[in-house]
Amino acid sequence: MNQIVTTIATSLAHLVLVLAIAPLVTGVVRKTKARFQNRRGASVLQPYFDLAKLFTKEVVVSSVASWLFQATPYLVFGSMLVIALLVPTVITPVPLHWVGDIITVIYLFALGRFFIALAGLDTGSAFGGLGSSREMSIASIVEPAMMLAIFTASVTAGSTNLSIVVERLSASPLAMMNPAHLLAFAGLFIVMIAETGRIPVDNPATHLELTMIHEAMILEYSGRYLALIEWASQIKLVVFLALLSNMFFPVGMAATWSPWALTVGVGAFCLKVTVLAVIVAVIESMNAKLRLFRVPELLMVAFILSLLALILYFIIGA
Amino acid sequence: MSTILFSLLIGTPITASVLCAVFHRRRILEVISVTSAGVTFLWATWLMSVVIEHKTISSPEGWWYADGLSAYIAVIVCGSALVVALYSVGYLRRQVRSRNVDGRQLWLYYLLLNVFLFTMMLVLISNNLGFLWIGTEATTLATALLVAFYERESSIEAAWKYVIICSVGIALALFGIILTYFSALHVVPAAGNALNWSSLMVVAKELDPAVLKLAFIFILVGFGTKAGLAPMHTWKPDAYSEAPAPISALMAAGLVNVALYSLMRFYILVNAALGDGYASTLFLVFGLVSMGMAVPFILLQRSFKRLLAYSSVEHVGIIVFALGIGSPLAYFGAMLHLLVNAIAKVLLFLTASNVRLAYKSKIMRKVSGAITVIPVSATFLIVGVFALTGWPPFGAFVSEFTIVSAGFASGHAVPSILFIGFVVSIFVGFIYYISKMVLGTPAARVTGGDADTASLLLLGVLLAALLLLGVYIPPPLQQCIQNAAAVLMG
Amino acid sequence: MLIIAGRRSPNSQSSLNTAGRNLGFTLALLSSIAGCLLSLTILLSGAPLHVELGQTPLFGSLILHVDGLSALFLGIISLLAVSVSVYSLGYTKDLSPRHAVGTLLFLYNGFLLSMVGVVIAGHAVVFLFAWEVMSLTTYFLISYEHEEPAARRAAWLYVVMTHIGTAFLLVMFVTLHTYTGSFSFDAFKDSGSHMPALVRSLVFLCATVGFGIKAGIIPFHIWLPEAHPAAPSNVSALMSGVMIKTGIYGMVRVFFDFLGPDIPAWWGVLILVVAVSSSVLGVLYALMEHDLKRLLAYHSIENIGIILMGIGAALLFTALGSKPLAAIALIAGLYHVLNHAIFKGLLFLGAGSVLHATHSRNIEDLGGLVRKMPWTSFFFLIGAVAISALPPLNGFVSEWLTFQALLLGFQISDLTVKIAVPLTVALLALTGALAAACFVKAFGITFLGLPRSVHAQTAHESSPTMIAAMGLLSLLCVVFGVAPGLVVSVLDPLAASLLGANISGQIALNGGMLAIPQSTSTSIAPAVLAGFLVAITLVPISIGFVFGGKLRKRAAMTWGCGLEKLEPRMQYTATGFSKPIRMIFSNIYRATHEIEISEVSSPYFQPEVRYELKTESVFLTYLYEPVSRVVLKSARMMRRLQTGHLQSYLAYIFITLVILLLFAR
Amino acid sequence: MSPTHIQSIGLLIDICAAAILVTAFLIVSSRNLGFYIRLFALQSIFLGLVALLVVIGYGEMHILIAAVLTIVVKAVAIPIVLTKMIDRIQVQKEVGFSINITVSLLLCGGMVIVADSVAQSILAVQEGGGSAVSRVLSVSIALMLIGLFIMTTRKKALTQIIGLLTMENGVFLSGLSITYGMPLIVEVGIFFDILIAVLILGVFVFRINKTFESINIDALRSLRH
Repeated sequence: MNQIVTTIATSLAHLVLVLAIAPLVTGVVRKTKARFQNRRGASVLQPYFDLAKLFTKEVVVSSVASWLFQATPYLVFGSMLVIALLVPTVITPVPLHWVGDIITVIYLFALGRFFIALAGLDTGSAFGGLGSSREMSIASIVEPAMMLAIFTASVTAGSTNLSIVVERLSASPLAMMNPAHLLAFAGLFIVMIAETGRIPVDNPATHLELTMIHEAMILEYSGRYLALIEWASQIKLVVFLALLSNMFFPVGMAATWSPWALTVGVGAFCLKVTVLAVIVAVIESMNAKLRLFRVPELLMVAFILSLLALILYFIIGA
Repeated sequence: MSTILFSLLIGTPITASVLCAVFHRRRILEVISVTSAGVTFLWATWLMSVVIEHKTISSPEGWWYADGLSAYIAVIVCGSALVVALYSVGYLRRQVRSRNVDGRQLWLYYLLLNVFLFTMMLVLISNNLGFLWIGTEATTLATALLVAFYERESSIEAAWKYVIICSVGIALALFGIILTYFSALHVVPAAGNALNWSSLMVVAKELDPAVLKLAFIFILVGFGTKAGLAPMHTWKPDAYSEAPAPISALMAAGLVNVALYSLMRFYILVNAALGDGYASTLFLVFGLVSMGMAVPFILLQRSFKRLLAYSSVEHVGIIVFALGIGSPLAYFGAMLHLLVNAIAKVLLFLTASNVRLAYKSKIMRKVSGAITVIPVSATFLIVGVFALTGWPPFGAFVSEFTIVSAGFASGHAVPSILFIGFVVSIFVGFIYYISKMVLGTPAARVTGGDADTASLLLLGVLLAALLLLGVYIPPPLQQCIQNAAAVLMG
Repeated sequence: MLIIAGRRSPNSQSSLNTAGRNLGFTLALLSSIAGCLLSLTILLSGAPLHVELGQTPLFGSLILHVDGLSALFLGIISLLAVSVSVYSLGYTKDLSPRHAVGTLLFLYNGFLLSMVGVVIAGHAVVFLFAWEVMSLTTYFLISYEHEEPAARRAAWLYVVMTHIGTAFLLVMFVTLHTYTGSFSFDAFKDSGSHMPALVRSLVFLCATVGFGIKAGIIPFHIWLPEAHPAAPSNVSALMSGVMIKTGIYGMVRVFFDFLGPDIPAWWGVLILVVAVSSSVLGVLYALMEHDLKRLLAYHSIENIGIILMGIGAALLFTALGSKPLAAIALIAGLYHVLNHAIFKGLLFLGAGSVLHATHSRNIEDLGGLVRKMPWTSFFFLIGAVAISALPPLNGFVSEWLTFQALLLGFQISDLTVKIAVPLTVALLALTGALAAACFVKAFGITFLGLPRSVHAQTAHESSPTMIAAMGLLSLLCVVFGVAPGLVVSVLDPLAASLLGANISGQIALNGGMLAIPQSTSTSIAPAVLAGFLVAITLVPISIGFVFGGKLRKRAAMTWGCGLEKLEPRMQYTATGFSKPIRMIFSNIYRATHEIEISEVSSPYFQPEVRYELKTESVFLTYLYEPVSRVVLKSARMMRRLQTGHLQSYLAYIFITLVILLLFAR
Repeated sequence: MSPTHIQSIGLLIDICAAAILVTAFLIVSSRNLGFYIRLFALQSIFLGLVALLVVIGYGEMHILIAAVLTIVVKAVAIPIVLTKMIDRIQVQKEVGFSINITVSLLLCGGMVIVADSVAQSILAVQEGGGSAVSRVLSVSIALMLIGLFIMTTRKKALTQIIGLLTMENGVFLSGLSITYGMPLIVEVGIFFDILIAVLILGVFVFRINKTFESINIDALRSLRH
């Protein structure tokens, strides 16, 4: 009986951690971008205040939209939380690792994307349709690339269970250096940029219909719904960074539940996430947004990279 | 007892034709023809039961002879003649009502119908090969005027071609018979019965092989022309499309079987004499050639009666192919296919005539949406086409499946695959045209209605028979087929 | 034998007597329930049912033999038949009186009986019998509304293709007969060993082509997108739900049951290649379709591809000797057969209700149906989520199993596996993503936004029986998604019996959790996952209350770029939606556009612009049309033989005689 | 019958057979329809003579009736019917050809050679090189082939009847040569059939003439494919 209680407690703690950190990471990214545009930029905590403000505001719902429009925010947020539960951030043996594995995580992302796209179409505005169509076509290449990249890592560990993979890789960090893993990391990095809607693929900060993909779908949302969706995309960014860091550089993760190992784990996690966030921000400010029909070529590069990684791994048989 | 039976078998149709010659009123002509066909059918079934008891019966002086094979084909021929006679009554009344046919033509029709039945019976029960030839020639002459019944330009042309080609074929067959007679002359002492099939069978081993091979070539070309085997089939599409529908049905179901019967008689003789290598390869080749020749003409065709004629060429090819394989299973398949083909041909020719009467045209482009105009005949037509092309619930599938498995079992794998290829491509052609005719919306105003309920009932019975044969072969019928196949084994 | 009772239906031509129609469909309902019970008893008890139909002179005794595999397929057929029969009660109520409902009933029941016959046949002749009767009844069902030329052409194309397929099956069964001496399936069992290798490969190829045509794999798929939309919706649900599965049943029966254990590796590779091309091309063509039922038909091709990935992998792994892997692959394939039958049936029934309500299949002029047909759109959404393999539902579980089976392929060190498996995994992932995109388009454009035409505005909710049927199927989607343990525990002994080795227990099923011991505790617990998804959504609601208090909502018009009223024409269209994907995969589509701008006298008037897009169907133009052109040209050449001259006919006889005299001496 | 007697009978038979072959060649080479019928009558007379010689030479009494029938039916009755037909339908005598005469004559020569080789292979079987009359077999096969050739190349309906009758004569001659004629009833039956065939063909010629205004076979080409 207490075994169940502990798993619930630990997973709740895990959840709170991710929820808390998510806006902070987005704040860090925006701060670095501002710095690059040599302006001071809002404080790192600004996303928290935005969310709080949005929660109190009144929700405006389009008369055209159906029940789907109002259910999507909750569903998207929920699926992001479930992903957060499954992805190891601080501690390797994630309490609920037996519930789902990598493929579940990827398809949960797809579930979220599916409903946001439908919500975009639901309002009947041209922008929603524009966003959904671009989102789904980009996803149709991103998803396989993501799968292949992660499969390379999981195949080395012999199972697709995330905790097992991270455990095996952390046990032998040197194994990380073979070419297959580097290719997979590069592929996954491009996938991360596309998936979370960062600059080279999609511009998160704009409302100009030519460039926005993710923003177009949630154009009609306001108030609490907008807050939930914003927060969900922030969690998504954190989860992706966690995946990137833990799957390929699992150094410093806590192996046991001892308080000391936990603090080291949290510290290492925060460090890695901030470093990656800064890298993302640097890339974002250095590149201009790609033309929409150049994006598939970039994504095709990611797909080929991950496919090569998998085949390379199979041929060389590391 | 055998003489009575034989004389009855020939006597009934000949007396009926004499009576028809005398009386000219329609009512009487109809009654005579139907009763004569019915009674002859009765004698045929009686002959069959007699043959089942003691294998073969022949008349004392040796003129007439009947065994499992001839009795089986006699029953099929008389059966189809009865159905055709019954249908002709309704058909001709309708023609008379729409003033296509006058009194004289009606009289000529019934007279020649009975003569035709008489000549077919003559062939089936004659032991003497000369009589066999005379009967076959007589069938050509009897049907010649029937083919030219409507006195249109095209039917005269068809009749002329029919008579000329068949007479040439039959003349070659006569030379073949003379050669067989010659090969038997130095063996059979009494000149009289050297031509009797039964005596020839007894002495088959000592017949001279070289002359017999030559004779079989002439017989194959001669009776092949009569049966409509390919390269000699050219008269069949013209004759079947121009003759009145009941007559082309009787030709497709009766005359083809009679011609095949003569081919089988010589096939058994040659197999007994030479061992079955020689004749069966010839049959295999001609069977496949006939099926192959039918394919292009069915894929691209304008008139649906010619479509059915080419299907008859194909089915003759199937039966000859099955005979060519030579194993007992193949013979059973061939005999079953004989029966199924006869029923299917009669059914489809008569349904096609209903369509022709309703739409007043043979050209398939003009016929569409028949399912709404003449629903019952249209359903018979499309379901009948599935039956004809060998789809399972119907009998043709069982016989074709037997033939193919016999072909594979006896090592003819590649020809059997060709066989399946031809059957499938013919189905493609058939269903393309028939679905265009039956489905869709009817073109301009179509006045002609469907045939009277009696004929439709008749067609329904035929379709039910086909369905029954596909699902379950009743034991007595199975016994007859086994008998016929045993005779084929020689 | 209740099934045969179901077959006896009132063939009353009068289309008005609702009693006759209800009786007919309820009989079909009862017989399919009986079918389900029969299959369950056999599956659970494991004892095959053996029935002797009777002795025939030619083919020995006709046998009906229902073992595990046929019981599974019998169950699937009956399951879908139950819901479709309920659906048909409502669907056929106001079919136009011109079509006699009596014939529809007669054909419908015949179709059901023949499909059941195919699956429970234990004898080659009975199998072919049921197989062809199935094609026959489907032919008449497709040409049921035979007014439109498209339906006639589809019916013709269908019946020709299946008949060619049956020709291959005939060759296969007769070759098996020549090597085993009898027609019964028991004699065929493991008959692969005493056949020479060449003949065995020939039998394999005939089976692949014969069953492939019925299953609609890529090179032979052209009849499928024509035939399914033409048939009435309840029948097309059955056709694409279960009829194409009889092809899969045939393949599994011949590959694993008949052709025995030692299988060459190239078989598996061939099936994998076919599977991959079917799934990718199937989904790509589906993306370009704007006719709802054609879109679903193309998706059937895609899902058949996914099933064949499982079966192909199973073949490859048995050839390379690792039985447990093959078992997992086979279970994945068979599980996807069940799932596809359910959600494809559901989607087709949904499409049928949409067609029934709006009399238009083109999604370009639908839209906004979610308010007019709430229940249908909800069930269609569940079907869409299931087919895109999204987590809580059944599509996800079977695709997860297929992924696991393929990924375990790395344990085998054979080179072909090393190349085949990663490519298959990549393309399966691509298919999954594209399927999700396609169904966002299908659901979004059809049901969401503003109605684009009068039809859509005047749509009305379908009748209760139709909704009940769809409800039942969506419930099944959820149940098989959440509790895969039920299905896998049934499939496991079945895979064990087929693959010879006892590999039961490969998939540990502790507490609704699917674990694959092969790869150290990889597992998913769909039940818990679904529970989490529902429970977790409470968290945002509570957070919302905590931070923002009671939710205050206000309705307002969607932002129409400043125009005062949002026009339906301003919405995204299906063509627009799929344009980016068309750009990405342009070399596969080779799309051609035609834009006509009408001449306008003065610049003040708006010229009328007509935009027409056509994607080239590659197989039709480069494979089927050339073949038919060659055949017809040679036929036209041969036809000239019948010249009409009497002289030439006599010359033919003369030449035949001379040739015979020369050669046959 | 003394052997020398048989010798002379054999000689006479050879002469008649040669005469028959000559008439056949004349038919092939001539253009005039009326001339065809007279040549056919001549041919049938020679055929009757051969039958009579066989009766005298080999004492096969049943052939006598066949010989008489040949002369009566084929030499007299049929030519009368055919000439009456020509007068009734005023067909112009000219006969259209599809191959010119020289080529057809060459072909007929070739056919005689082929017929001879076939006859030898048949007769080789018989011990003692066969009787005098069996040498006639090659002539009869040649007659058959020429008859078929006439039907294939001539364009007039009447010439086709004559071609058919020449073929029948060839078959009858072959019957005579190798089997001394068929049993009586069969011979009578064959004659009866041929007679009816000619009558029916005559009826058809009248109908063709009535509907097509000419008896040229080229008009009969509407039924194709």
